[in-house]
Amino acid sequence: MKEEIIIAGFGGQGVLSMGKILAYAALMEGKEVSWMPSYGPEQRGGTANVTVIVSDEKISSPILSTFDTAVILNQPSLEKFESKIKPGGTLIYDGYGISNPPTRKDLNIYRIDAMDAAAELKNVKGFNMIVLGGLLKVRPLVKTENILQALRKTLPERHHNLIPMNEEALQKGMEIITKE
Amino acid sequence: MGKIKGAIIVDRERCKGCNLCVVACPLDLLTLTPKAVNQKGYHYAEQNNEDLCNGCTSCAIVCPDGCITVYRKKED
Amino acid sequence: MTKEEIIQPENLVYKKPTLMNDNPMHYCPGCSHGVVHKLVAEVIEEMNMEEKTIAISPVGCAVFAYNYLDVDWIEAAHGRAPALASAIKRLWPDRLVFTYQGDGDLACIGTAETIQALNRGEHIAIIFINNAIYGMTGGQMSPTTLMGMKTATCPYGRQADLHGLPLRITDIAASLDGTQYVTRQSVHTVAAIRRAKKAIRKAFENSMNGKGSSLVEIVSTCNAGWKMSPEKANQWMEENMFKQYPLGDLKDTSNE
Amino acid sequence: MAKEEILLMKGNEAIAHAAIRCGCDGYFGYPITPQSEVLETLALEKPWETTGMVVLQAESEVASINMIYGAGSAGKRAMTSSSSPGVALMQEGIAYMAGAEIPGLIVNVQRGGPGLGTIQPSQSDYFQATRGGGNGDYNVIVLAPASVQEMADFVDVAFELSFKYRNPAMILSDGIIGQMMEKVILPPFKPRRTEDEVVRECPWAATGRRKDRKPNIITSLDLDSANMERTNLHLQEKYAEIREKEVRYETVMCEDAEYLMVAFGSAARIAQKALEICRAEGIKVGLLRPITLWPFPTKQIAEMGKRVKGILSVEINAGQMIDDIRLATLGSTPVEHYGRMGGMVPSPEEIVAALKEKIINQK
Repeated sequence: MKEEIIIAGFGGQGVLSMGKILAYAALMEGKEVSWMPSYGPEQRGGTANVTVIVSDEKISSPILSTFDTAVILNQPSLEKFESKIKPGGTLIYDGYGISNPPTRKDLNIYRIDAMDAAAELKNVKGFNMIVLGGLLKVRPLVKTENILQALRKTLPERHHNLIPMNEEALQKGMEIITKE
Repeated sequence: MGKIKGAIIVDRERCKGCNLCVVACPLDLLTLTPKAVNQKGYHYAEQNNEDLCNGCTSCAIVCPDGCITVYRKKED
Repeated sequence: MTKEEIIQPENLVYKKPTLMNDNPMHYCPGCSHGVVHKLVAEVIEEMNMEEKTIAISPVGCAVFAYNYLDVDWIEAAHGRAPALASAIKRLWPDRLVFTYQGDGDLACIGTAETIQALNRGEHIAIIFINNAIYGMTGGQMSPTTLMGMKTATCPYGRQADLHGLPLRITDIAASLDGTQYVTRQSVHTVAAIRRAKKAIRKAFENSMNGKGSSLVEIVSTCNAGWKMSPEKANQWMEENMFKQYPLGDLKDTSNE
Repeated sequence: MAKEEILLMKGNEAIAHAAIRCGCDGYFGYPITPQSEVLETLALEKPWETTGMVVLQAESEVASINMIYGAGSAGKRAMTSSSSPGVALMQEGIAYMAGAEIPGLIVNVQRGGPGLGTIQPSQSDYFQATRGGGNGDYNVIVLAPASVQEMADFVDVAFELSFKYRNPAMILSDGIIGQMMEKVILPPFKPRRTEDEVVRECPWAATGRRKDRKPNIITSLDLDSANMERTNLHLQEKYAEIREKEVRYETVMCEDAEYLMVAFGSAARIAQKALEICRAEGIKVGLLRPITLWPFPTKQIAEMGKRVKGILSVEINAGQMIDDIRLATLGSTPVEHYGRMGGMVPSPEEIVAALKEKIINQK
């Protein structure tokens, strides 16, 4: 298998770390992975995206122009990446702040109202884990337990108490994602 | 108490004739050679009176090229 | 008592230090560099650091210092000696590491490296020969050139509006928290030379005792660049240089 | 850390971890995007508490390279890293190191230029890296990693070559390899050399003059032109030996190739994807990836030039390596270039299109 994914949104939404946790979990399952961020001068705000490739075989280019799956978290990113999803591919978007929803008919389109759910859970920082839960529900690339394992590996020890909250967020995402 | 006598050796070939030792000698015992020059063409320093030197080392200390060696002995 | 009787090994009271070899120095007659070279060599010998010294030479007249003192030397790029010294001392903490730099090298092109190394409190000593002129390139204006002083690039004399003002970088060094010992000396008289030697010794000892950075400025002559005899140059230095660059310790916290 | 642990990290982080593990004595650097993670990772890892490696944030790239020059002159394994504008500042120091025959490692995580340019990836420092970069007739050994694993592996390779030949070595990377995360297995720990080992292995170094030898003098200066020419002849002999012995490259599907792409570093990764697309279409394309950019795999490319119908040089620049390919092939086959500039990165599809337009569909 090989899955080429773009995750795109505003800086500060946890786009890069979501991709990293996904990549780390895949790595622990023995997969080849690459994680290629857009990087810019902004520490917060601005747009951020990351290309994550998960594959059984060695990965050639970490830079892609088309994707199997796109996770879109704001309007500019939808405009930028909708056309770059391969026919038959997957588009997941958060409805919050999307004024012009996707229009392509040749994709599997899912909506996840993660921003609302995060507010509801009183866990704004769990936003990206909700999205990741949704992604894994429709594209089961790695086991949930390995995501938690990856969190343990990547989070500093002092933040390990946040893992149950993240697990809850993952579950929430799996529950609320809906096909359009 | 015995009198202190000094003596110096000037490395003529290293000497560049800068005259600083001449100025530094408290007893005015040094001069640059009026005519003779070393292989580099410098008028080198020499003592004009060997008997009066007390080996104070002033000339050697100020010499930038380290050309002067000083000896000192107390007269018995 | 004959001269031959006096000139006996047991009567030896002064000779040039062993570390200073017999290579003829390229410095002009009467140049202050030679005296400071001797002092540096004497101090290294007195501290028994001959085998543990790593010296950094600059670009400028002292570029060839490595030809005259028999220790290990590294010839730095122009102005960068304190950067080299910083790295070397951190990697060889038990070595005596010092730089030997002129005013063009230290106070102009290498100002950043000088200030930063001193303020990091690197355990190094910097010997700074300030003769207010670029000697090796033929007598051009340097940052420390005095007001009104004529050089090849300010032939009508240094003027504030045209050339800016003389830089007292040693005063800046004294204001830095990283420095322990900052002093300004000269080598134009026997007494001054003795004091300068003590200063160099203190700077070197500080560096070996982990006591931050030390800067020893030697206000010097460049009689060729100044177009004077060595003797006249010393006199001119006393009358003019010492006004702008007064001698003495600017800072000494090495005993605190 | 367990042996052979598979980790996920950025290329820049891998450089830092590899440095700690391969007996590096000192790192001296200055922040610049997109390589700042090297110094940040070292600061976080605190190797001075474990291996004794010195880590210093210098006041500038100029100071950094001169710290490397000093450290290398004193026999120590020292490195710096920067990105294009910073490496431009370092050229004076690198020339001094080459002239005085001082080992040391410079990592360039390239970004687009000229001038301050952009912080996005580029390979436009190829000429600067492979032609010397500073003043005088000299060369720097240049390794071009194409993966995070190679970022880690080449640190030791570069140090070894650098000390073997007493010549500065460079890892020429870019913002892609520096910023991307991939799996990596860090090299095994190698202790820093002891004082005795340094003195024995670097008898030329300024480490303090022992009584049994003459002073060691490290300099690139000699006002006697005859001597200076001798020094240069010696350097050229050394460079000839390096050209003879140290060429490294990798080939992908070159055996039956009718067309060849030549690409290094990140561009080679993208070109490999282009190769996969071409092969799926039945186009027989091969890829030759120079791993050492200097010495350049001239002979190997000359050989390939005689067998293929055309060569596309894929570079993230305006066309620099293409000169070396043309010098290697001497007109035996058409050689064209495709690249993007200013921080733009070519996509695999663009490369396929360029290959067809510039090489395959040419009569």
